[in-house]
Amino acid sequence: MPPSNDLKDGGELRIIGFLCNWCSYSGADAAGVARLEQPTDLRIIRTPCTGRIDPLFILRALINGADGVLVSGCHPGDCHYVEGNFHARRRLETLKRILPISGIDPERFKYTWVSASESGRWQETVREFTAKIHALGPAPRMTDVVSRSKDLSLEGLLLQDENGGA
Amino acid sequence: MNVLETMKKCIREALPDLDMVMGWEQGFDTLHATPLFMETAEDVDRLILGPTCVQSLAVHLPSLKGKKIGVVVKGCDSRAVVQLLSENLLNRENLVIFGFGCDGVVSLSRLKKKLGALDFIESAEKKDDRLCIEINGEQQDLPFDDICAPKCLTCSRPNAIISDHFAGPQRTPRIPAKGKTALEKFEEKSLPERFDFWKAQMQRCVRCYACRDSCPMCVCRDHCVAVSRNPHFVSQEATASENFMFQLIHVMHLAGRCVSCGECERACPMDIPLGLLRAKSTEVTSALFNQEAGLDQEAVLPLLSFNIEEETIEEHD
Amino acid sequence: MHIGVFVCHCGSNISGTVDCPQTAKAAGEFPDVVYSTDEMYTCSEPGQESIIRAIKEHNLDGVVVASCSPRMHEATFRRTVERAGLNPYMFEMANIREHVSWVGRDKALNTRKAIDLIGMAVAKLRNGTPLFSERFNVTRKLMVIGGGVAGIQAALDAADSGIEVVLVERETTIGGKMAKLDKTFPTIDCSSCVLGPKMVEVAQHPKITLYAASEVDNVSGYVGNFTVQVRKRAVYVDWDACTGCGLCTEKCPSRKTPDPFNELIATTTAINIPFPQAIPKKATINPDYCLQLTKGKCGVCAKVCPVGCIDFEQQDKIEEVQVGAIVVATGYDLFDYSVYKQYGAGKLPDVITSLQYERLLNASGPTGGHVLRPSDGAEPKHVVFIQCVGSRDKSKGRAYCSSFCCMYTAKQAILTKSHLPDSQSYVFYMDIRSPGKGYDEFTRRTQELYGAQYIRGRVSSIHQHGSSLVVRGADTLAGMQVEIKADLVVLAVGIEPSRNSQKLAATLHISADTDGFFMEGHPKLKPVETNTAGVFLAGCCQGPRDIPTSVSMGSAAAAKAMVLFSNEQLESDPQVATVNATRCVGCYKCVKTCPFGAILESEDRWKNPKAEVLPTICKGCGICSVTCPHGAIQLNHFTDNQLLAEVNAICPLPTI
Amino acid sequence: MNNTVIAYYPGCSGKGSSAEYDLSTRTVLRHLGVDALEVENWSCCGSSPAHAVDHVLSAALSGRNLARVRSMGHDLVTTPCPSCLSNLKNAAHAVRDDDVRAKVNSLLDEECPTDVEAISTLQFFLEQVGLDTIQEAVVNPMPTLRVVCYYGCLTTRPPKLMCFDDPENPMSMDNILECCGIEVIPFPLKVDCCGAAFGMPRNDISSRLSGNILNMASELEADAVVVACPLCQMNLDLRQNQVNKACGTHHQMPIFYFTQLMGLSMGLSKKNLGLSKLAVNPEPCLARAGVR
Repeated sequence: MPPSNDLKDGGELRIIGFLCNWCSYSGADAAGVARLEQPTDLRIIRTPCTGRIDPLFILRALINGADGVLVSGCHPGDCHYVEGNFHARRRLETLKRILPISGIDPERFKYTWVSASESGRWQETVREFTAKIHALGPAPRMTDVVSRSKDLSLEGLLLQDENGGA
Repeated sequence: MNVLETMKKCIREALPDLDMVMGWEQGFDTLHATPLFMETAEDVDRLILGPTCVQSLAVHLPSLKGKKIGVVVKGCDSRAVVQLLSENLLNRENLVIFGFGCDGVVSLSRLKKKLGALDFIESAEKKDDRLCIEINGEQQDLPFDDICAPKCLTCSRPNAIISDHFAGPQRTPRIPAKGKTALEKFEEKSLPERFDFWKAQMQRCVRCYACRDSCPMCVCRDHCVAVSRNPHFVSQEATASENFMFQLIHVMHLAGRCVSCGECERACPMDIPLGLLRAKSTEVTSALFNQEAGLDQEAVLPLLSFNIEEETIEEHD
Repeated sequence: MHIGVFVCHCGSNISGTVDCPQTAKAAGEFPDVVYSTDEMYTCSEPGQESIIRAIKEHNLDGVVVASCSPRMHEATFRRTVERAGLNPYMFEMANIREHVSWVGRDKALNTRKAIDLIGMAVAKLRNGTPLFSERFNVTRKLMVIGGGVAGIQAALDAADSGIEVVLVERETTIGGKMAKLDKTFPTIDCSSCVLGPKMVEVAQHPKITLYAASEVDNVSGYVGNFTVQVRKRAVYVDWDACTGCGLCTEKCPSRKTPDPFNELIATTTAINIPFPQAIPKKATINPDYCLQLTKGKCGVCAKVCPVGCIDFEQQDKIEEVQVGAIVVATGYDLFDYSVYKQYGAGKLPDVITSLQYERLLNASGPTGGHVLRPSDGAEPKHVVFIQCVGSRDKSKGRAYCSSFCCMYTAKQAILTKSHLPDSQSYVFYMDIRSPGKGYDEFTRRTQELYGAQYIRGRVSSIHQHGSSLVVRGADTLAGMQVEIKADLVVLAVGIEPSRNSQKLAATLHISADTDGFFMEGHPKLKPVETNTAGVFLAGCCQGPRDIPTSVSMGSAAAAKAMVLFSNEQLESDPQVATVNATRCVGCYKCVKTCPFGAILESEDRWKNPKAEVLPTICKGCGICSVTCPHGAIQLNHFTDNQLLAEVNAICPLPTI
Repeated sequence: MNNTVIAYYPGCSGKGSSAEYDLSTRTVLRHLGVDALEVENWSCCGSSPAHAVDHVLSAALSGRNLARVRSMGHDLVTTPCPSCLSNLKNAAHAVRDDDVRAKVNSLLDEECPTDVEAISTLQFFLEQVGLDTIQEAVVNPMPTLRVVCYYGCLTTRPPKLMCFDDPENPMSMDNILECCGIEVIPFPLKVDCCGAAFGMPRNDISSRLSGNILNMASELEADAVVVACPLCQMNLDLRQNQVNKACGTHHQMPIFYFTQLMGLSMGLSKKNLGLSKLAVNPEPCLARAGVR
């Protein structure tokens, strides 16, 4: 099998990128053409538009144990499909704000806008995001063992029930 | 004429033009109500209204699309109807809504925590702000606020907000008690504590889908990705991570649509506090889009629209 | 499935920092991969042949090429696998050059990343399905929006090749900005002598239909089959009957009507013909100044018109036109220079724009070609030209160079000297940009032969001092302040996209750059195409262009349309959304989000509501896909399952 | 406006060379119902010399004054002097940087606050008092008084720091004086430099620059020049004879602070507006305008 499973051993973390074809994917290409060096952790998935990116892809990646997810598309107003990133902005912002309730660190998910001409900005984005994920370290997994000794009911967690639970 | 009789009269009058009217009847004891599907005038006699009518009957409406249906709704149920209408999942012409003002409903799981097993119920009756219940041969008299559904404590819309017939008087909305909500208290915990909490809860989840099946806004029916597994967002394995994935899918599907009826949490046989996830989602979407689900038939779902300049979203650069 | 993986060395471009043989070996371990190899140049003739050979030898039904960006060679390899009998959509690329070898330095990590990217491509391919294009007919008719020199050229070239052309012009005459110019650089030949015959040709060409005083309201459809709604503005004159005799304009009592053709430095009559060579040469009433239309009494024009063509009741009319391709040539407008408070904020009468100056120089202009300044009609002696007003000025949000101002300023300095031999011109400039045939010689001539004084520096203020203007600026070469007493100041005002461009971009589904100019398909290889098939660009709407370049672009855009029309039928891109009707619950959430109106609220044969995609209109963005909670609408080639497979390939599903 | 209280920083010139600016500003503010509370125990802003020597020291000098404002419980301070304002704003801006703030605080007894804002009295009149209130207070309009407003270089610049009015064509003073019933002539040189900084070392330059302004004003047939800056005022007023000598002119052009004309239009006494402190006698000009 390919060595995907022991990524961590190489000092790398799992970072997934979802990029729109027209702006950010081209911008990442342009960064390559300009040989702008970047950390190697990121794996990019190409989509036609940020409007195609279902927040559930991001959740799936995070639940699967991705240490970071980076979404990038055209700047609002510059969408190749006119409105795709306007929809994406609402969806992704909603996801980003809901994430904390699940205990998943919202810092592990970033969405941004990088145009086809902004190769330097792409390099900067990848460097910054990778550095941030490394600072956060490997993401906790759902599969990690939970200490059974802790009382993990909601009441146990909140210690009291003045308002009658959730 | 009391509320129930007025309601029965309304339904009897409307029934000839309808295929069916949905309401509640007494279940196996006076503490449990069960949905009632009224097709004849005699069926109407069995109708009850009261604190045991917990189920939201709106959940059945989308699958009955095409029939002429009547439905009895509490305030919270009516919001689900409004939301379904706004999403083109119901035909208003085929729907007759019987509304009333709700005094709150009981929470069996809170009652259980107070009284233990609820096996032998002789009678249960709400008297003003107390619930009088005869259980295992003992008479109990409990403050209603201690055993009502949590949503009723902060209910701002006890009256059906949409109806063709409204029985009885309008109820006044509750003023939410001071103090932190469960969500606020939960959010004081650190991210790892929250994550561990859900991990433990999701290990308890049995993937019975009661939360989904009781949700009036869950309209995929047989096509739910959790069972069709196409698209393969989630596998059939009942592991903590897959269970959590399923719950988060549900949250995302409900974002901007959840009417906060609390049915998911009520239906959960494992008492998993799913309301926390819903409350957060509602908090987020109302803050972002200044819009609450289930109030306006003409509203466009916030996640189906956009503004070119989003005032509430900081530009991510 | 039988998948073949081809890892490209790209010379040393990839193999320099990626271990290609090891990558190919590891790729062989992925599920369904039956063949994997590495090649020196996969895109070369022998490289492509080896793919075809492998497909046949190993009975492959899917191919992954790990090489450069799919934006580079996806189309190339799709054709390759198609030649071997495979469906072109059973092909995926792993971008291990731009995204791996060129950006990472560590060979071991790069190799691992390359293997992962191949794993993702294999996973996506395993969830792919063959896709088939549809063929559809082409309406062989071209619409050109904008009748300036670029649009005129595009219309004439296309019409000469036998294509029907519809030319839509917002103003009441074609000719655009060029029709207002006096002379052109670098030959100082008369603008209207060059343009005039072309305008006449447009009017007389049997293949060209001209809609003047008209605008594009709405565009629907797709390449080969656009439906365009053209709004013909009310001009209150029946143009079919008007002979352009001009009698009405002589008698019209409302003589204080601002004259946009003369850049507002002169007035005209409420009913007017913009200039003698106008095409179409028809009278138009300005409803804001017409006494009949504003006060309800006058009607002199109607009384004098020999053919009775005045129609005060005329309304806007909307006509629908079917075309197969559109050339956008909407040109430019001048930047509103009044934000330069230090230049008088538009309040000093003798500070004028270069285009206004053209009208003063022009023999058919309001002064009959005598240079007379607006304030008192005196001949100026000292004329100051200021360049880059609203160009190359970030503080005013105009970072770009307007490209042709250096040249026309030089031309205007020469013309000033010819008109007023005693005059002295001063030109404040930042840099002299004259990269064109004969251009630099021209600006040298302006200085050496015509004695224009070029001062390198910006002007800090202009103020009125008696009857003259004091222009204060820096001479950065001499390192000192200069103050010039001028009689007339001409601002080389920068250009911006024509007003309403943004709305037109949205109507046409084309994008605009940060400055509002329409985006070309590729800055080098597709300068007149857009990313919307069948929509082409010409002239200043794409960026500042001088006349020869605008004309070239007009011809180029026409040629692109001819290429399109040379096909009897076109093939649609099958990467579009499709609805699984059995799963659709008919909530139409997808319909609400489609920016192109490509999804219909339809019904199945049992009258159940179902969404239906029009594949030729769908542009394949996938916004709809996300709205459907149970995935009943999917974007071909980017399905949920394909994208999820990619996610799962990098981060496998947890197993506990 | 009733009982508005504002922290007020007079600056050193306000206590010396421009005492009439300070006096007239307070008089007019009080008349309009604004209590200008002088910053307790304020110190010099550092003016032009300090920042030429050491930026941190300069920030600390003004930082101390901001701290004084904060200790009075205010988060807004107004000063009539553009140079003081520039320093206060500079300091408020500089201490937003953590490093600079640490250095500044190490020089101060009390911590420099980051939430105190400084605005000019001109801006205060325009934005917080408002033209309507000013207009209501006018009892003595002077329609025959023709003035030009001269803003100088500091009032609106640097624009990103001052964030007030148009840097090239400010209109705030024009608008206020028009409200007071005075004829304001558009003045092309309103943001030119008067040469104050060269007043000592290169008298010839400042005389030429100030001369330009006076020449233009008299060519436009202005009766007076109105200013909002003590340095501009001094250069044009106190040095008018010097300028006349250097340029061979004979100007007798009164140079008012805008607050003095506001006060006159509101019928306030000349004494409380410090009119007698002006070097060029304003009386003939005022008499022509019908002010007694």
